[in-house]
Amino acid sequence: MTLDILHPFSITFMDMMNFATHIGLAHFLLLSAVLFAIGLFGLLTKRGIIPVLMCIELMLNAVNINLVAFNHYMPVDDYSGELMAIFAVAVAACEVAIGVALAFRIYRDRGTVNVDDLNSLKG
Amino acid sequence: MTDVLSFIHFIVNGVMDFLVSIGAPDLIMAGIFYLMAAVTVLSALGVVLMRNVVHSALMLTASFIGVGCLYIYMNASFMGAVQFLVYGGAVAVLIVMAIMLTRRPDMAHSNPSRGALHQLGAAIVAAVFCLVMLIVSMASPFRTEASHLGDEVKGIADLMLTEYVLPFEVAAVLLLIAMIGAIILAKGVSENDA
Amino acid sequence: MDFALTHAYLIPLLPALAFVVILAFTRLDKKKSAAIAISMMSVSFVLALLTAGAVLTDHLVMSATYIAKAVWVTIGGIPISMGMLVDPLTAMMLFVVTTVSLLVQIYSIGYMAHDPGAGRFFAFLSLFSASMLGLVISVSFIQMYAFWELVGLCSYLLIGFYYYKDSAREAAKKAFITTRIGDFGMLLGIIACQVAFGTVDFMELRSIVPQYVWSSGTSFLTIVGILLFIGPIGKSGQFPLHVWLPDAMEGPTPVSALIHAATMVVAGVYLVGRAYFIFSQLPIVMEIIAWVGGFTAIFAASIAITQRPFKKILAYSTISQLGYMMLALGVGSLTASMFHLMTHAFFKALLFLCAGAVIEAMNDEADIFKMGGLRHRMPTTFACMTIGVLAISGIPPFAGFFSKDMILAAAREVSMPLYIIATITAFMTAFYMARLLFVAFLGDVKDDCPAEETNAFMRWPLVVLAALSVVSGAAGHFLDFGEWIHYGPYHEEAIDPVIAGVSIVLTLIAYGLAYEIYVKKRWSAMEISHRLGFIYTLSYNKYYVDEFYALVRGAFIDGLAAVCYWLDVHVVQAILDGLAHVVSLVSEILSIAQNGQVQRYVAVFYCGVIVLALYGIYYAVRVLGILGGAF
Amino acid sequence: MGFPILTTIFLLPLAAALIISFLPRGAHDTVRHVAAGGTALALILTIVCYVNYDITAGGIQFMERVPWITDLGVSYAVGVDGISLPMLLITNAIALSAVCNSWHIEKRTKEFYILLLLFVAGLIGTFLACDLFIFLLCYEVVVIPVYILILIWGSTRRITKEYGAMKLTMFLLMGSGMMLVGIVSMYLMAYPAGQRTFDFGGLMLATQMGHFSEGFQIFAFFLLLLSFGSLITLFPLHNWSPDGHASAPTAVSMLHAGVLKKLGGYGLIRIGLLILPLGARFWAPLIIALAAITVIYAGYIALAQKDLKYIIGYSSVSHLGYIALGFAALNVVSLSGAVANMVAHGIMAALFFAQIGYIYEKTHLRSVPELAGLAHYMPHLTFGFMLAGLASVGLPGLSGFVPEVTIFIGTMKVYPVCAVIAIAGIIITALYILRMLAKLLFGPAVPKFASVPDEHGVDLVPLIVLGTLIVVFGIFPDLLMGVIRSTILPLEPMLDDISTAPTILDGFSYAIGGGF
Repeated sequence: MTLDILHPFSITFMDMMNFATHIGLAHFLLLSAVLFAIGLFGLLTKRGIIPVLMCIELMLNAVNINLVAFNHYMPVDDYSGELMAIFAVAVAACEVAIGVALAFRIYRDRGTVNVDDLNSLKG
Repeated sequence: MTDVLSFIHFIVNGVMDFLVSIGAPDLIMAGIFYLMAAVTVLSALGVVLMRNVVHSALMLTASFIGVGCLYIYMNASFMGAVQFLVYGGAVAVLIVMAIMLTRRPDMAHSNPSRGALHQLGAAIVAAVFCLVMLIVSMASPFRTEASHLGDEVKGIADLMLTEYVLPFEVAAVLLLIAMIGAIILAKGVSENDA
Repeated sequence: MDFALTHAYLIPLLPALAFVVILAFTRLDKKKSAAIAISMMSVSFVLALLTAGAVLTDHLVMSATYIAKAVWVTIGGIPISMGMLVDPLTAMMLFVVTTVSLLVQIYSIGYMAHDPGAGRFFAFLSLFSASMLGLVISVSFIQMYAFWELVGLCSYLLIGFYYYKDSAREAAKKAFITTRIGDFGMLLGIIACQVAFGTVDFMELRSIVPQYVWSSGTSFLTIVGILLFIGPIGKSGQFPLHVWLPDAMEGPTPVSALIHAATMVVAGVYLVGRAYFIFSQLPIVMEIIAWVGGFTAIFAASIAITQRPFKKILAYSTISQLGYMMLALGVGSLTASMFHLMTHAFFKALLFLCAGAVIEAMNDEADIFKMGGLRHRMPTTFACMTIGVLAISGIPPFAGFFSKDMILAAAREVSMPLYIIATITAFMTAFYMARLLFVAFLGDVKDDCPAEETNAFMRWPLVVLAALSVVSGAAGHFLDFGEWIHYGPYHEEAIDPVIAGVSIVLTLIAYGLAYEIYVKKRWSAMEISHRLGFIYTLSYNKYYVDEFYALVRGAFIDGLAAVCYWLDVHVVQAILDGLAHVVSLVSEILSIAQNGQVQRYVAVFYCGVIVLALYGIYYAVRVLGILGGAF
Repeated sequence: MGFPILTTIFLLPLAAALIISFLPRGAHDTVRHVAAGGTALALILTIVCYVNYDITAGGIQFMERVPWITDLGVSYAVGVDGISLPMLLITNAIALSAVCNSWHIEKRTKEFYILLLLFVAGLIGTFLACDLFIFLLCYEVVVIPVYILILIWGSTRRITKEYGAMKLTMFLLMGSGMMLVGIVSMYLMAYPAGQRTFDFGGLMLATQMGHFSEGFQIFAFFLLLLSFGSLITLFPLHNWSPDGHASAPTAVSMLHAGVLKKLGGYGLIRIGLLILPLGARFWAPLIIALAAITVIYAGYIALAQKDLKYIIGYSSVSHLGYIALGFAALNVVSLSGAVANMVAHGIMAALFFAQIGYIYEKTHLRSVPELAGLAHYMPHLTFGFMLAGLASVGLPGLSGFVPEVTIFIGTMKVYPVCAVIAIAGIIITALYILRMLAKLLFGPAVPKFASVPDEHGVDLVPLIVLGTLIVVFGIFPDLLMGVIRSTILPLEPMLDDISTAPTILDGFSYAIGGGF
């Protein structure tokens, strides 16, 4: 059973070179995963509300890359994937607008934009 | 002259053939991808690691542009244009505006992070998540062939106004609501107006 | 005459009706209430007389009874009947109960004239009589138990009639709970009967039990019999559950008369008599009954000698006489017991009503040593009282002589020790009754004595009862009481001259002794009590039975209750609260994930996503067998 | 199908609640009248039902069935038989009494009555339901109003009302959780997919056809026992009830002691015995032992109490032990007794709480040492207390006597020792009831209570309604026992069948070895 699982990784040097020089779906997925993880890390560590927003934007971008890449590389017959990405962009634009407005409002009401201070979710 | 030209042509052809035979176009395309991917990822890291929030915002814009280039790389030039306009333009401006409105005295440390332990935890979560996603990505079918779908803008427009007309309208309404909401939130409603 | 038999159910029903009517409509009107109660009771009395007549003319005997019953309720296939069983025993009881009840109610008109709650009193009195009459005509143990409990309730209500007095309140409670302990045993016995024989109907049991004894022996039935006998121990004030009876004096005196003479306490004796077909099969139980009765008789008599309150003395005398009746039952003479029950009902009612008259005349002063010379002030009462004392002491030709003699004779036949106990008791009875009479009525009138002769309502019942006390014994003896009421083969009992002689002589000696001590004051009562010291204290304090019970109650009831409560709060509840704490502890731990900051939520969320994704990979690879396509 | 009388009874409190919710906030009197009218009408219809119930036919009558979620086999099915009809009767009688007893509540009257009527409707629904889904639904409807009612209108004494309310709700919810698992597992085991049904008759049929293995029945009944056992307050699971009583407003106490706890006994018979007979048989000795302990233990605790509500609270725990005893003896006599005692005790306990509630409302005292000599000024109240107390003691001529004797006869046959222990409870009952009554009502007059008015007008409604039931069922017990008999007696063959089945005393291994 272990062999089965490790099968994808039992690869030769040529396989690796081939993979490195022929850009395909997997590369974009890898890139998207890394970008998403970076955004996630930022989301979890940032104190300010605006950096958090920025990190969310990063994560959204990662998702959009996925959508477009799938549309491009998979055998599909229309542009649904890109269309989804465009919808995502629209929603993200709304989100940023509202997020910034909220940040501004919170700053005005509380004089701070630190996420630490925003714990009213705790009962 | 023709001889020379034909020689040169021959040489060039030979070189090209050579280059093609050793896979140079793929290499060049790969190089372009790596370059743009590096720009995107490094700027993204910059967003997270910069101490000054203004620098973070700049880095974010760079990352957006990198992603836009990647779209164009994938023959999604319309998507790339949207990316440049919406993210590289509007969102970036909005965020810079927000930074300006909520500015603080010491801009050099305006993008604080949490404590080391917290960062470690977040890093572990992010890393494990990344690893899992990498595994999933690696397990995906290895495709390098692009699908040929014809004119992009026309294709998207057709879809948008036929099959996805309802989500399109909803998105329009959503944008309107977001606009109104943002205005109300930012402006504030006094108790007397209610 | 058939009318009387078929409508015997009216006898208990009419007083019950009176109870309902009075309680619903005329509660606040004394005169109307009394009129309703007494008129209903009179009709019942007439019906009881007619019933007795019907029994005599139709020659109903103990083995050929009149029964009418209807199903009251069917519980899961077992029919429980209510109805009426008329035989000579029933007829005698009906007659006694209605007579005494009627006289007591008439007496109460006078006694309760100034009490604002008289309407209520007559209602309860009617219910009391109704319950007792219902008990008397019962056809089954369940019916008897039902009315038995109702009798207990009425005694509770009536003893506690002066509810504003703490002592009355406590006495009522004590009466109910003490008899309840007896009821517990009785109920067990009844249920055991039901379970073992499938019926609790007297007539059915009567035919089943002998066969059962013949086929299966008496070991199980002995247990049933003992359990059943616990009920009479409680109700009839036998040792050790006699403690409620003296306290029951807290009620109005007519109630005491009713409880002690005709209702309540004789219910126990009656039950044993009614279920004699069971008890007589069980030698061990008979022995127990006889000895409990004998011991109670002498025990209560020895207490009565030293008591001072008028009614207390009579109360202990009742316990003692009930012991006599039990003794008679135990030695196998149903006739003697029932005969004594009847005569005792008359003379004890007489004595109590006299006591009521005296105590009312003395403005609620009950201590006999504060009375004296009352014969000058209350001659009628004195005369009646004297008749009562003579009757209870067993002087011929008064009623007590015949019945007591019969008991002594029966005891003599079976057991010498019991005979001796009974004879000593007779001696003591004569002594303390004489003491009561002499101290209260003879001697000089005290200066501040307010006593006057009572009014007519109270006087005439005394006279009637006195007459009954004189004639009932002789009538019973010469009209062959035993021919009608007996168990097993009937044999005529003549008066044994030796036994009668001994008891008469002892009685006269007791009279003389009491006369010398309390009238002539030849020996100082004080000095005697000092001389006797320990025994006197013991007797005066009723052998500390009450104190013993208080101790038991403190330790085993209240103490245990406190322990249980402590356990409930500090163990059961603590365990539950502990569980709750464990839950909240776990939730504390789990709520680390939810500190109110979005970022923590996000982190937890992604941990969840990771787990799901890993499971997805596992599922894809292991279950679906999909392997990566990247290579 | 004629007039849907049961649905009407079920909907009347809901309709009243709906009307009340549209009344203006200040119209307290109108609110009260609507609530009383709704419950009174329901009571009258129930009496009509009771009178028209065909005793010779027995079984479920007045059946109404409307398919609801056909894919899951759920239908809206209501009907009554000889077990649920008396329960329905006392539910409505107590509901009317509770509404009238709460007449003087001025704090958020509207919300109080809405919640109370919801509570009542839930209770009615559980007794009417012939479909376990409806049963569960109504049971859940019961829990939430109780919590809110205690929290807002409750009182704090030894324990806070928040604590009492939470404990009660936790126990009820735990019970409903166990019940849910049990019922769903029955649902799944009864038939293969596609034919499944929550219908009560369908599940009984599944039992008769042997679709439930013995091991499964033991398992499922254990879940039901945890749930219904805590409802009828069997020994280790009893603690929530007195605390709940102590913190609850009177109306809730009345319905809680009178009806809600009886739901446990009802469920044990209706679901536990009829659908899982072997499971019931297996656990019966355990229930018997716990019941005997409960009777004595709770009786003793009641002796040590000072607070009136605690006394009656523990007293009802003790009395419910008799019901558990009657249930677990598993013969027709004891089962009739158990059902009858549910009715008798329900009326009696409700009457008790109504009287206590009245005193508490007028004097704000409910501790026995603080009260004395009430009989001098309050004859009606005294009458109510005496009636309830004597019924509690099991006096013949009142409703408690026949049921108790029936239970004793039924139990004595099979478990004599535990029966004797339980019968000893009648002494303890007499002790604490009489002590309480003596201290509370009798003794010297206390002038400070002279100004407390006696019950009059609408305050007398509980006394009249419940008192009538107590006396009528006491003097004519066959009115009650006849209806019960019509349903219990046909169970005899089934009870005989299971009487030889293994019990917990035979050990787990045997039963489970034969089952799973």
